[in-house]
Amino acid sequence: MRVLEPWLAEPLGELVRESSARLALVMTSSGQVVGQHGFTRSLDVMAAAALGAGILATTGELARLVGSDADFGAVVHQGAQQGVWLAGFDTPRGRWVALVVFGRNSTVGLVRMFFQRFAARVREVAPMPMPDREVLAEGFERELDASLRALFGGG
Amino acid sequence: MSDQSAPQQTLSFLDLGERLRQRGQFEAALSVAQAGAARYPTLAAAHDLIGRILADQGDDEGARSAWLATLECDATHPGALKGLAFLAFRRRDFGDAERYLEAAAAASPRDTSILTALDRVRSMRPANAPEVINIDDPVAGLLLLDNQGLRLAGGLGTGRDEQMADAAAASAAGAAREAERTARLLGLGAWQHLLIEGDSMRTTLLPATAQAMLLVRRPATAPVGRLLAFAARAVQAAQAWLGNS
Amino acid sequence: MNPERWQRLLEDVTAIDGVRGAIVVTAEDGLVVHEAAVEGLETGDVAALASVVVRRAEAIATASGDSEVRLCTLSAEKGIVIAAQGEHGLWLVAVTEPDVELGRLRLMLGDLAPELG
Amino acid sequence: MARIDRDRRTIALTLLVVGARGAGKTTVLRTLRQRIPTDRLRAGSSGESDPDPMLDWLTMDLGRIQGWQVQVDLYAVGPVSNRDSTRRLLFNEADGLWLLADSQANRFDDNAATFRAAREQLVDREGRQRDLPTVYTWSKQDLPGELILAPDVLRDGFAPGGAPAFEADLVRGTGVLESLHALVTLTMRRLAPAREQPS
Repeated sequence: MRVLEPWLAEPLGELVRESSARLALVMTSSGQVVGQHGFTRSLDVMAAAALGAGILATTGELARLVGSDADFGAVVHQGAQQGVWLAGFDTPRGRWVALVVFGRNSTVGLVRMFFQRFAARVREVAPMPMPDREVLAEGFERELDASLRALFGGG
Repeated sequence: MSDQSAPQQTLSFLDLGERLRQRGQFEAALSVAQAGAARYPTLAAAHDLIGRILADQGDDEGARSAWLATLECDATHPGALKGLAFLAFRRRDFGDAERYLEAAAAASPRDTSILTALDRVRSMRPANAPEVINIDDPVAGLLLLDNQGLRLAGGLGTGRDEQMADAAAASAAGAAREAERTARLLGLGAWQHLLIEGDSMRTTLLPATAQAMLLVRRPATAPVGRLLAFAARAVQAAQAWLGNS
Repeated sequence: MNPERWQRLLEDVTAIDGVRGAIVVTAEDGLVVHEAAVEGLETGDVAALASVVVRRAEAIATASGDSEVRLCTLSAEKGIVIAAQGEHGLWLVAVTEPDVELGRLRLMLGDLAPELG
Repeated sequence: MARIDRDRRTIALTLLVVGARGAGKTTVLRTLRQRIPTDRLRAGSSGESDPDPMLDWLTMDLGRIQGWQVQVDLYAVGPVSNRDSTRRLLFNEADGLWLLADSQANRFDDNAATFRAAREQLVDREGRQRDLPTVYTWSKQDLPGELILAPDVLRDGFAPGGAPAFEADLVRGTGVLESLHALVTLTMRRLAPAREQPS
């Protein structure tokens, strides 16, 4: 399991353990990966994150088109050997997306249950994000100005 | 069943042996049956015939060996189960007799003679005489296992071998984990037992100690309340067994 | 599939003293199909967990060489979860207080569950 | 919200170029493609052969600012309604708005409708109006005076609040780089302490 921030390890570990997940991926709604379990290639992680975020955005649109007030909550694909659970959830860092791949030893119901617990736990333990106002320090505009001039060929 | 593996025309020795037994010509019957069993060592009916002849001769030990050999060929052979029950009855071990008859009833649920015998055996046992609990007996239908799903003692009962007992132990450990988690997450406190009921068998799984659990398997003819009461006593026996081993 | 009939069936079960709720679940995916009288019970959790217990119980029966599981009862300090097999992979699940009339409930579930399909 | 990866120290901004059909969005992006070195640029289009494609985009690498690798994703979005789902996603992600008005007097209403539609889409999940850094560019200011509205009039009509506005001759490229420069600066100011911003 790999996590971008240490506080995510405990809830993600519990989700994976309790739902018997084969693979798990947690990402922001724009597709940035914040934690994963079971993937061995970073390329697969990135592809899954991009596809997952895209699928959820698309189904959200579909929900809107068919007149659902809220989005569908979760997208489930149940195959013969494994299933995929994909759902968004709100966190102090904005809306995140979880993708869980599970085998025959688990069920949609079990994944759904532990996903809900995971989402609640994340809301509980996620530290508030550093305010964006603190990303850049004073005086950044001189560097930005020079950068833009160089980019636009203005020296 | 291995009986089916022998060609029909070769089984005439069974009829001959049985006729000789019924006429009281036990020595002749035995030599015919033993010759047949030597030729077809996996033929359950041959061993069963030997068991009946030896029982008629009063050789209970020999009959018991023959019927156990029968069960090795066919784990649910009703004749052998009934024979073993008869031997147990004769030595006034009503608990054992009941157990074999329960297994026979599970194998042949339409055989009313078995159910009648079962009632008789149950009526013979004094009300206050509890069934003997032997954790080490592989045919007692008591399986003691640890939290990792490894068999510690016992087995699944008559007609189930060690491999099946090991497989059941492995499954039982997983079931115990789910039972514990389910009770905990639904706010039901500690789990006490899991009762699994099918058409022919009833099985209960219950924690024995923090590290071990017990699986008790009985034919569906065993009343549920009695199975659970027996299982509760078996847990105490298992705790003692774990303390001594 | 007849939700009205299921509702009547579940109401028969919840009419027994000590039954906190009854649901119809799919053992395959552990989801609630129908539910009745579920005070203080997260039915989604009950379905998810009960279906896994049933599957584990079936694994024991299979390993033991026994026929399929008809009834599965998990007894705990503060309550009982009991599941009876219906048709088409559906299970009738009841959650009860510990002092429920279990004998009556077992018989009722055994009778009603086959009507699920 | 800008996509900020604090571990990799990268910032990615999403800026939208919004304008009525024919206002010059594609020309703006074409100008930028011509002026920006190819190794700092990636670009694409939903319809390369379409003179006014529904979705045009380019990604610019701004280099390092205070140790942060900054990237700008610039999307040209038109008023076409059958791309609503894509538009909605883009508006959710947007950090800054570049409103391009066709200066021709007879296009005033089209401009107004396009800008109004854009603002309607700028709402957060709770339905509140989002306040995004915005710049205006008055395109086609090179056309004969009797056909176009003067910058003052356009400012009064569209940007009475005093947002930065630039006159542009898209054919020659004047006003384009200035507009983008201003929008990137405004957007990045939101990532710095408030006192950084001049009044």
